[in-house]
Amino acid sequence: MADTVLESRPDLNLDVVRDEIGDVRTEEMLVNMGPQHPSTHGVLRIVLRTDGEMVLEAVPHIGYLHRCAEKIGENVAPYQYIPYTDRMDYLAGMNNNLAFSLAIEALTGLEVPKRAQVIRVIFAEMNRIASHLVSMGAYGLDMGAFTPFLYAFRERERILDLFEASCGARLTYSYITIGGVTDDVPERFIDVCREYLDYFEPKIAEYNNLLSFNHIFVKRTANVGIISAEKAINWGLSGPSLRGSGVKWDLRKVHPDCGYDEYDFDIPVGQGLKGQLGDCWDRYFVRIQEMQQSVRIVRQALDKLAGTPGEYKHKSGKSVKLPKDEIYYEIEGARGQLGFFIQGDGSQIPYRVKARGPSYCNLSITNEVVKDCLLADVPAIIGSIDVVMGEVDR
Amino acid sequence: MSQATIPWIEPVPEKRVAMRRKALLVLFGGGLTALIVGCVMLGVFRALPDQVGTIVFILAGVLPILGGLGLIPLGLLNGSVVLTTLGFAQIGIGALVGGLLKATPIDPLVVGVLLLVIGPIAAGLAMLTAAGVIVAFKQVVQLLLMRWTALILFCGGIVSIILLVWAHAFVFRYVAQLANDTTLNTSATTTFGGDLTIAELSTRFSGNWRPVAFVLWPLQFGLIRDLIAMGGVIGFISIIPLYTIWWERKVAGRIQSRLGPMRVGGWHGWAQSFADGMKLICKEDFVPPEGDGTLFRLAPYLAFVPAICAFIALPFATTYVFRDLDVALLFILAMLGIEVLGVIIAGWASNNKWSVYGAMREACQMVSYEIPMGMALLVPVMTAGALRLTDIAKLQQDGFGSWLAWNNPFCLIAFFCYYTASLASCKRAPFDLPESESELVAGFHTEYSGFRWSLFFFAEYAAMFAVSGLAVILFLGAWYGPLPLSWAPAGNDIASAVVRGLLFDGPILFILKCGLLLYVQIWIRWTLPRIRIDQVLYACIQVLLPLTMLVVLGSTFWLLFDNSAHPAFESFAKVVRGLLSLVGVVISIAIAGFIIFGFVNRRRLVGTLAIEHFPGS
Amino acid sequence: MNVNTWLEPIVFFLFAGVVLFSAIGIVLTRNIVRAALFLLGTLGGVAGLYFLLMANLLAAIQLIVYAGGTLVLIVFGVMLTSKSPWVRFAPSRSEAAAATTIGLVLFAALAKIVTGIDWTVAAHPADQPATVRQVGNLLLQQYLVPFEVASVLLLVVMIGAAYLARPEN
Amino acid sequence: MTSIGLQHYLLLAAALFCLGILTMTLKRNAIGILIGVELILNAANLNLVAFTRYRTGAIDGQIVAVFIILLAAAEAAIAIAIFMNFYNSLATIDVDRADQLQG
Repeated sequence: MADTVLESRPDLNLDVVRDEIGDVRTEEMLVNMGPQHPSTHGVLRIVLRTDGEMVLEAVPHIGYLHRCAEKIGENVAPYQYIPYTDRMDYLAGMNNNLAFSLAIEALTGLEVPKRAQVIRVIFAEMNRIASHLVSMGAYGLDMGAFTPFLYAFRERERILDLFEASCGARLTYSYITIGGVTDDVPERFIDVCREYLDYFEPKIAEYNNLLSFNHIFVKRTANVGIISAEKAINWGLSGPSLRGSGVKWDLRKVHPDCGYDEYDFDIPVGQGLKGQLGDCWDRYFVRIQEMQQSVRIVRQALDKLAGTPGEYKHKSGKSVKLPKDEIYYEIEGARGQLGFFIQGDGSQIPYRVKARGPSYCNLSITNEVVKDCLLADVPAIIGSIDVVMGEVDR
Repeated sequence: MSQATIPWIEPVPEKRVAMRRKALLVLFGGGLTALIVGCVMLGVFRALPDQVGTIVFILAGVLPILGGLGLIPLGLLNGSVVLTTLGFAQIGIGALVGGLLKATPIDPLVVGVLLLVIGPIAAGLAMLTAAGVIVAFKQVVQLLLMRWTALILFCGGIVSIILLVWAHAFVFRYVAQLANDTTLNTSATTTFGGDLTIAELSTRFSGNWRPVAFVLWPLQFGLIRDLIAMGGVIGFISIIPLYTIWWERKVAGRIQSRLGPMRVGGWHGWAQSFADGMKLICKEDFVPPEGDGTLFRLAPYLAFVPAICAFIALPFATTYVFRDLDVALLFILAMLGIEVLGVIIAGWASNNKWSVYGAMREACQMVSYEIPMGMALLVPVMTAGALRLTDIAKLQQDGFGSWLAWNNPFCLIAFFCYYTASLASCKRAPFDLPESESELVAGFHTEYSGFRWSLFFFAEYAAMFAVSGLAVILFLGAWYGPLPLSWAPAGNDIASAVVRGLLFDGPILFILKCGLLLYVQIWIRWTLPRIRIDQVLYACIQVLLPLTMLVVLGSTFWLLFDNSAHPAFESFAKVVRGLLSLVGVVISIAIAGFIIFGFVNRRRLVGTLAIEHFPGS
Repeated sequence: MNVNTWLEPIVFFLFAGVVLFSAIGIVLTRNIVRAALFLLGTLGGVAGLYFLLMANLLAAIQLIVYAGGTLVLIVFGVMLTSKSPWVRFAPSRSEAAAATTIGLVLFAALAKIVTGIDWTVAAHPADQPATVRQVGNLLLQQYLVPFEVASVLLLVVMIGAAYLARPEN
Repeated sequence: MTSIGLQHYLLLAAALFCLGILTMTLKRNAIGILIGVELILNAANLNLVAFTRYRTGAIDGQIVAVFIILLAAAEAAIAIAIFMNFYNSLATIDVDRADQLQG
């Protein structure tokens, strides 16, 4: 076993044998978890310093999926940049599109038609459901339960069918775009979508029976990886990971864009139902409850869509000129606060594009939480934080 | 399913046609030659019955030596290593066979007939059949692809295996009877036989049936009977994993609203496991360069061999047991315990940190589950008052109520304790920590590939069957049906034998019961998440161990009262047994009802097949 | 000639070969994990010999306690106490030579003694395997005191081992 | 072929015993020494059982062998606990370093 020496942290290398007479209890070992590991959700590499099954320290190493997404943004027009945003959080492409579009619209003062706003809400929330489904399924997989994963994908499949009918793509949509959406929803969309929601809503109870309240699952996740509210705020967590710690903070309520203030929904927060507040189970369960709330929002939005005829897109969205100004705009994505900082220089092409990915910020707390827990808890904690490496590395 | 997607019946390339023709030629020619050789030798043996010993000695002993002596100088002259080695090998074989023929009591006549007549004829027939299959290849494939073919093949295979077992049991009994028949045997009788000659045997048969004596003669040796039985056991154990893996994939598919294997072989992908086996054999055989190569290569066998050895002592029915050891239970437990060592060594020799984790977890897990498992098994052993598995089984032949699980409340609890511990013993979910793929990549078999990897799975599924078999024998009425054996038709005719074999007594019932327990194992695996190592230790040592201790204690007191034969306790025990049997009936009906309900409503339940959501379905 | 009479020597020499081969392997190998694995061979071979000696229960106990329990413990101990898998402690040449000489002399002396005695005098060979019931009866009647002492010993060992291996704080 | 008698077993046990002694002297790894002890115990057991089978015909020897197996298990548990302690304080289980243990 070759010793692993971290150039940045030479003090971490305790793999060498301490031969002097001393109080050596057991030996510490450095283990590479990833970048190719079944439960690091992509190409995340975590260097674990372990003592037997105990994890003493975990240092995430990122950058295996870096694609210069921000630099590209400084070379193309905003409208051309939309497809690149899809590839950041590839499980919630609609939300990424929405964040970038809203940022550009806020910078240029573009007015979005009413109908487009409703469509945006529908698709953002449907994508939130799809993203949380993957998160839930993969979390079950991390815990060794394979079956919920396939159930989750079965449900997600039909959401993707709806998306495909609307924009022709199943993963990289580029549907929500600057000034509105690329196309109107297809015929019978409202009926099919309602049908789907009627099908989907009872399934949530089934997931709860199968996974959420499963005794073994609760034993594995409750009281594990506790993040207190204070710590969560200090480390800049957002999204379900923050709300799992009991902080009632949701940008859809705090500064409602797209007309979120017109919808009636709750913000589920962790309550410490099965263990201490802010444990993995709370974070997991917040996602389950958020799916329920998203269903509520989509129902209302579908009603509203039927009564909102008109344009789905602002005509000048394709050729906006960015003013000599800068803006930082963030929305509540599926994984947390997804923000874009854009600086214009008067031309069509931004001078600077910078994204704030929620996964990146949420991941930073890993070491803090993983410290002093068991090896088997590492997938539990990383899965509950729910990172997407495409967004971390950008 | 469209047949065009099956690669077997797509147009065959020219090269393969040529190969097929060549194979056909070789098989057909070889078969015919072998047949002719066999017939000629038969004639020779018939003509020269007295000199047979000499002929065999010359053919099998002297000829190879002469050939070898000729080959060696030829090889040396030509500088050919192969020829020289072949020469030496021939001398060795000749000397060995010749020496054996001279030194051992084996009748050269029988060896001669077996080697030179029956062997060639059988080989010739087999080769001709193979040639016929190749000629009729397309038709055979079509047959295999038919809807119910696989099921018929599978069931037919099972039936024919059982028939074979039946036949061999009959023949063995007959031979044993002959060996002990003093009218035949002029010398002293022994339990092991081995004293009958062909002449003595053939007096039993008339006319054209005389040659049967040649076939029966070797069977009088215990060793040869054992070898045949061992072949059967090994064959059966190889079939179990293949079909359990396929079954597990089908069940998993249904649970997960998929279809599971559908392609290979036609009906519901019944040949998937064979195809996987082919694939695994063709894979790269990787040995970690920094690991301990020898131990790495050895470890799969260390896991596989004990798992098979467990079947030496595992009875399938009263007479269907390879070795009816009086310590069978301990022996099987010991074999399951040694299997662990293979896993530990595998993890250790891989030189991979994840594998070492897997190995350590297995060691931890083993020391924690073995004790409650043994303690739980003590309860039926105490209740039965025997350690020999066939004796324990015999106590349960009076129908459902006499099964040991309902004998007293402690037995029922012990059954559940044992089943939990046996899940841990087979490394099945939720106790699959040594190979937990989400934490340890694949644990102890991370570095394994190909055939060695598949050996671990063979071992795992064989062990699954072994622990289920133990549970069935010790708790669930062994190979007896729910109806009392005394109700069974007693006649010796085939019809009553079949009824007895299917409903009252016999390996079919045993295999079915084991299959049910295997199904529950599969069911649990695809439903539950995995527990953590500290929780495994907690569950085994702090929950199961005290529980089984209490159960053993309680069972001791129960037996104490039971043996005292106090009338009040006897009636109390009767009531308790009745209630427990009722519980058993309810559980059985519930499981059966659950399965039937699931099957009938399979299109409406949670696991509705995803394929039906597809557009156009 | 009875099959059993020529089968028994074959089986004996088979098992004896396994036992000796793995015991020699233990002496020669410098890899402690391999030594533990060779020990499995020795223990298994001895268990086979027990079967041959009609001591079925003892053979099963040997397999379950020794091969299944103690050996796993030893392998576990090896894993916990060696820093890398291939720790080698090589004895010096002179040590090896001295030890081998002593071993050979000892074996020669023992062999001389063993072969010099006619063991068939006054022997009462057993021809039936000892049943579990016999062993159990003997254990719980004639050997009850040692049996109970052994169980107390096991308890003491359990507590002692837990105490010894426990971390100090 | 010769029939197997007591002598064969005694010779085998003697060989096993000598190999156990050799193992104990040649290994400096504490666990290696433990393995040597197990070999010696096995040799003793083999003798006991062989005598039982070929001389006395009773099964007392087997009972003693059972006790020896039990003691061997206990001994292994204690020995490994001691080695763990030893290892914890010295970071090695080379027995030649044991003279550094004090108090």
